[in-house]
Amino acid sequence: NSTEVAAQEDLEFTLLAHSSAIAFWRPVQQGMEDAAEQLGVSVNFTGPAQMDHGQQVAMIENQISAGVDGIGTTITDPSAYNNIVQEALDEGIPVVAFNADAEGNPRMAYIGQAPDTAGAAMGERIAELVGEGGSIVFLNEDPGHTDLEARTRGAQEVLDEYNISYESIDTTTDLSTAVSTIMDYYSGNPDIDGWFGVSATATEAAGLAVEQLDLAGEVYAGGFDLTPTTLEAIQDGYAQFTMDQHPYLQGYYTVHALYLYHKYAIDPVDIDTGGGIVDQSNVNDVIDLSADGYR
Amino acid sequence: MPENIIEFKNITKRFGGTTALDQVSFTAKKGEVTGLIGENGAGKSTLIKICGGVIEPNEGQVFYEGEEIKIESPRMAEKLGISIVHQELPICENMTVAQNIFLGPDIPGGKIFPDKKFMHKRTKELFSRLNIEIPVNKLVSKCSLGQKQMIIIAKSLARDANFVLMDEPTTALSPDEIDVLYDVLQRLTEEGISVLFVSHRLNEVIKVSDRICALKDGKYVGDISKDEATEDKLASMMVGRDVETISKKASVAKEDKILEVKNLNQEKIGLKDISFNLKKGEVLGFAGLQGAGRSELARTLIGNFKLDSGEIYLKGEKVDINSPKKAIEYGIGYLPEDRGNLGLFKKLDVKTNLCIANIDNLSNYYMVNNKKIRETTNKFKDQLDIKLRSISQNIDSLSGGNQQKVLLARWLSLQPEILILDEPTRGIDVGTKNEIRKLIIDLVEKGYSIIMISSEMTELLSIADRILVMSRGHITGEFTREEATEEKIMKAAVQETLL
Amino acid sequence: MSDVQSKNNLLKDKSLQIVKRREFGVFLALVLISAFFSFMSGSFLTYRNFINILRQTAELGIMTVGMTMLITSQEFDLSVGSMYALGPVVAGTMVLELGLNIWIAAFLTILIGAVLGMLNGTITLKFGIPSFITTLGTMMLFRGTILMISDGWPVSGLPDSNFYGIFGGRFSFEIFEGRFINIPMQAVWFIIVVILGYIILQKSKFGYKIYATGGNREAAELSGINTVKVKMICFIMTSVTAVFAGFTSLSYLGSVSPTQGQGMELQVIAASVIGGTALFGGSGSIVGAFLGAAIMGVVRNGLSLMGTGAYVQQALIGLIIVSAVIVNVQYSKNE
Amino acid sequence: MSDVQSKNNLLKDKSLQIVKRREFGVFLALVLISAFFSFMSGSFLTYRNFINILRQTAELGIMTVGMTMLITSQEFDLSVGSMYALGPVVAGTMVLELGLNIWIAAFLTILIGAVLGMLNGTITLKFGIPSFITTLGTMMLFRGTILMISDGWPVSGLPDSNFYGIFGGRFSFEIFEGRFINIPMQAVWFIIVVILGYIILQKSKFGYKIYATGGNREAAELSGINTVKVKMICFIMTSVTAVFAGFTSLSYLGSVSPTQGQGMELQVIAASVIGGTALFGGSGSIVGAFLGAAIMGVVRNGLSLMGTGAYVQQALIGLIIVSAVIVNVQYSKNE
Ligand SMILES: Nc1ncnc2c1ncn2[C@@H]1O[C@H](COP(=O)(O)OP(=O)(O)OP(=O)(O)O)[C@@H](O)[C@H]1O
Ligand SMILES: Nc1ncnc2c1ncn2[C@@H]1O[C@H](COP(=O)(O)OP(=O)(O)OP(=O)(O)O)[C@@H](O)[C@H]1O
Ligand SMILES: [Mg+2]
Ligand SMILES: [Mg+2]
Repeated sequence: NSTEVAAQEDLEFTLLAHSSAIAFWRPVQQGMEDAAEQLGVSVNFTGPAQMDHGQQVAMIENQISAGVDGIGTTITDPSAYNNIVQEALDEGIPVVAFNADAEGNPRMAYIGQAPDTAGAAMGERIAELVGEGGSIVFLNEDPGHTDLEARTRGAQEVLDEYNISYESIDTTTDLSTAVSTIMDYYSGNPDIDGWFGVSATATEAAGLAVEQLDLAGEVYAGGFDLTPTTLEAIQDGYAQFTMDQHPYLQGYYTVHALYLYHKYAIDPVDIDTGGGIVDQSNVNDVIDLSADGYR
Repeated sequence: MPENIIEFKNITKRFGGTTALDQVSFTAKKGEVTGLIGENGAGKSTLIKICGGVIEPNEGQVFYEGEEIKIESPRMAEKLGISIVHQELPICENMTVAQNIFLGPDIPGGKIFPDKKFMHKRTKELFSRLNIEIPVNKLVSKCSLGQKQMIIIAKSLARDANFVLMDEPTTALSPDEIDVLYDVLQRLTEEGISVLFVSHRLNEVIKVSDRICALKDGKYVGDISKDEATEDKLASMMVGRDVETISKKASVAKEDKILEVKNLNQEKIGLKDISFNLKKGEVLGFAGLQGAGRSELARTLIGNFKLDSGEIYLKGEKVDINSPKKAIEYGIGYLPEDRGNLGLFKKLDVKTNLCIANIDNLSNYYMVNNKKIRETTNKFKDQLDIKLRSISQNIDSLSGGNQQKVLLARWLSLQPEILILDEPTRGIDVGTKNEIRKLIIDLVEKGYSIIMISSEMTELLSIADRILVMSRGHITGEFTREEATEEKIMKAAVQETLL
Repeated sequence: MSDVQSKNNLLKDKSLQIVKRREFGVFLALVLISAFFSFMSGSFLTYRNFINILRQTAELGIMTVGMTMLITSQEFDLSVGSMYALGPVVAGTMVLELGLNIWIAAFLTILIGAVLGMLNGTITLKFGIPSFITTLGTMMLFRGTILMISDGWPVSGLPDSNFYGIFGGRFSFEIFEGRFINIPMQAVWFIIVVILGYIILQKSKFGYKIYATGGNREAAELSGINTVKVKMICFIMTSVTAVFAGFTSLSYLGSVSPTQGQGMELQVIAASVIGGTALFGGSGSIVGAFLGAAIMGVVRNGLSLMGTGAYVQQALIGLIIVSAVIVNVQYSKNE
Repeated sequence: MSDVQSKNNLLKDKSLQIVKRREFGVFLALVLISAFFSFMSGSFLTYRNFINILRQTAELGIMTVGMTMLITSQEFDLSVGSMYALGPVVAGTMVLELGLNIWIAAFLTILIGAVLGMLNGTITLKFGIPSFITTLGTMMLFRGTILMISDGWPVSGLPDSNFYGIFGGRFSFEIFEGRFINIPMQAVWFIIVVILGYIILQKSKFGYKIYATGGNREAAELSGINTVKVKMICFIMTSVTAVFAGFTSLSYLGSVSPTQGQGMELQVIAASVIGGTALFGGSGSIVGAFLGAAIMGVVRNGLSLMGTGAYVQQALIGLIIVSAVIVNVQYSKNE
């Protein structure tokens, strides 16, 4: 591998995220920008506004022809990104996956959380809350989104062990519709023990629905990702927990990995950023940091 | 061989509450021209549509060439050799003239591709036979109404039909074109082709038909042979009583010029150096062949088309009329000739169609006053004898002539000081034509001034105080009523530009 | 006889008239769908759920009123989903960043909404480009702009104000001693907007001009109607209703995300068309729009009550919408 | 003189004709946009990027061809985005679950696509409901169905077959010794579909009937054209092109997700309208559709080459699309 040590100042990386127009990516971008500033490289953040593999692959293709020095991308499909990543590598452009990964993809490393383990962790937490034999519903804002499906499946496996019954409903990505959907579901299923989002908007809606229905303490809510609405809900006791995957690190380490590859020919290595849970006990520590875009 | 090309036996057709045809038994003979007359709404178009497979009768039998048959679709009619000129002139404006001529289930050419050369050649042949000068490549949306009518007539002749039905084919044609049509009909009958001909111009009907049948209120009245027919007889057959014709009226025009147009030019549509004036209380007629530019002149006057140069004075004051809205504010109203495209709101009911231009006056502040709307509508319904079931009926379900009356009423209700009427009696029956003439006389007596564009020479001669003749965008003649004759007008109308 | 009889006849006539109204087909479809859901879920036919549906339909419904007028004038607006997010994001940002009072911020934002509606109208009418494209463009432009303004982050944590109560709270009144009725303000505003829309489109002279413009633009011009002005006002009304719908959502949820309302444009147009508005202009009714929005709301509500799984839900919504329109059209045909 | 001169004149005439074609305005817009991007990014004006754009536009472009014919016949299809996912999901599932050969599976799926297009057509034409609603409904119905079929999971890991090479691979040929040219098959199929579409719509008898049906349905019907059949075939062609576009995507990516193509319907319609198709039927051109799709593709490609952030990108896409259409319309007006 004959990477030159020189001219790091000119290094330019691009990070691509699926459905890039949502709030989730703000800490990722923050971490990415902080790293870029520290290292003196330039980075772009882009991606299709809504998940679309064809379009994201095309964007990677364009980055290759634009000749960037490194690519970070989310990989949200088992095989759609295999060829294009290989193409980049063949051109000598390092590729690191962040946030979402697929087995068998030739990318050099994955920096992020494993969705099924994160799902399993959430399952454990749910089981703790509702206890053996309860019934809950998963809130999926984007049915067919691999990561969300994987989280759901991870959690379901755990719930099966505890004999907790579950269903999964479509809340849509619209917050207001999502809240209404949950409220309606509750009207039809008043015996439910809790509802849990598998991504940001659905989780926000979970807390808001508890608030609107005035069910704090009767029905549990929780889910994924740190957004102000969710954190406030945890603070106020409408929601119990949210799974943290440290998105800041996903941006930060990805830039570092690409940089170190160029500077010292260090091949990128996998980094697990997952595992954190935010609940009543630590919500006050993170809420301001989240508002500033670090958590 | 059967003697009748088509025979109706006790045909009844109802539309909701309206009985359009009531136990009609009717025949058209082979190789003859059968004339069909009747008041507006009598059921003529309905009868034709049944022959064309557009609508199916509720009761009764149809025999075609002696055999009982149900004509289920226009496709089937086409296969049977029936070819129709519909009253509403259905045409694809987005396509060229030649494409429209050959529009149908079987476009000439191979299995996949059309034969454009053949189509152009045939169209040119047809046009020269009909004396039409329209480029075959022209988009129909750029053609004038008269041209559209000629195209549709040409289209009906383009296929080898046994039976040609024409529903008011002459309403937008000028005398010389009608003469050509006479010749064509003559030739068709010589070739053994049968023709059904509908018109409200009774002299025309007598001239072309071998036999004339009449409908009244959906019932068959009877028939009369060419030799027996006179205009009066026909009129009383269809109206059920004698019809008086309004003779010439005395001029009430004053000397003050209410409208004066100086050196008006409009390059794009070819109006050149037009100057004329209109006096208060005058009926000013405009004659000319189709495509002479009369409609375009009218639409330029009311600001619908922008003029390139020239001045317009109203009561001596120079005005800048840049939109029809402005024209209405200045007291100028325009009844367009193209009913379907420029007049009707086909999704709206009769009363809204009638009152829309006058809606500001029929409202209290911002709210529409339904009572006033109903009163106005009912007033004109009686005055113009508009045949309808309810004033809330959709305008689309009225017969063509009755639609025209509603549009006319739209402008009469507004009472503009200057009223421009473009072919106002298009498709209107004899009885009502007289009513309209009376109305016009009434209006000018009250001091209104009227510009009347008409292709019906007799109408102009009987009612206009002064007649201007246009040819190719120029004014080529001016006659007072006393001087005017058909010959003089025709001569000016075909005159090539002087300069 | 006669006095009673004629009164009876009159009554008969009146009720017959209602059955003959063109909105009756939509109403019938709504009744059939509701019957289906009452049968499937015991909680459907309750007062509480009825109020829920009204509230949940409010945002879509308010936007449908504006859109119905616009479509009737023969134009489209695909940017309503973005406007629906833009309103509260801009107003919220004004409050948080500039320290404005929410009432003032909301007022200014309504003005901005009107100006953006005018922008849609001006591009469409001045340059003569199809409004489908204009508003597809501004849909993306507005969405990108609010993402930039908000940095992709939800706007929340606004200081308290009676504003939120008035547009998103509940309106309580006592019917008996101690017994209160709670009506969500969103539902109240929905009804108010529907009534206003009804008056404008179906009773005012401006409404007549909308129908004429959409039915046959050239004939309308020749009848002295300034069709550019009519369409422009319809564009503005559509934008303003979308911004207003956004305010009720902000008031109810206390938060607004910049991605809110994506894909809503199709639902709004659908509600309008289900309610009998002709996609190509010239005919539309606000009562129909109301019923169309209600159908959309009832379907979602009913399926959620039944706890339909995520995958099946989409399929069923599609199926039911098509069936509703078939019922409507078949009914109207038989008339 | 004369022979040379007349030839010159002929040439002049020919080139004038091209400038006067109505598609020239769209072409001009495309050129302006491309000039802008060449200026902004050095990598834009390269052979490699040109090929990339063709490939990246292929799926949208193929669907635009079908849609253009359908819109010209005065109908819409909002279900194309779902059909685009349905094709490969169904074919892939047949391969994985039933062990069918991909060629057979693809053939069967094309048939299914045709049947579903016929379903869209039948509901629309038989019941007389607006195709906007029919296909909004089937859009959701189809999407829900594929989610059920695939259980929300992407379909991938299909056994090797030459199928994927033919529809999504690269076509290489030697121009000099040792120098190869690689053309992505998606681009090749795109061109083939455009040519076929051009022949059907603008050269064939059937094309005449499409224009007539969309221009004035009543007139077409009275002329003896079976407008129901014409529209039905257009519905089928639209569905089939969508399924086919899905196959090229599957072949290129080796995988298909059941959410693929959401929101694509608006883009497809937009490409068609940018290319000059009248939204209300009766006028449309395949060359225009090709250029319209190319504009959409170039804008996306150029912005992504420039590394524009996600938020700004949306806003700019909107802005550029509107500008493109303004250029086109202004140019046509001056003609
Ligand atoms: N689609 C329809 N729905 C309801 N009524 C209709 C419809 N078509 C025609 N009618 C009614 O049937 C009657 C006969 O109409 P028709 O068009 O045949 O008259 P016509 O003799 O051709 O009159 P005109 O001379 O005015 O053209 C009229 O009263 C008309 O209102
Ligand atoms: N929109 C248009 N664009 C270009 N040319 C047009 C347009 N409309 C009409 N013309 C042309 O203008 C000429 C004048 O037509 P106009 O309708 O004024 O004639 P007219 O004297 O009223 O005769 P008639 O109405 O009986 O055909 C015609 O040759 C017509 O082809
Ligand atoms: Mg008639
Ligand atoms: Mg004329």
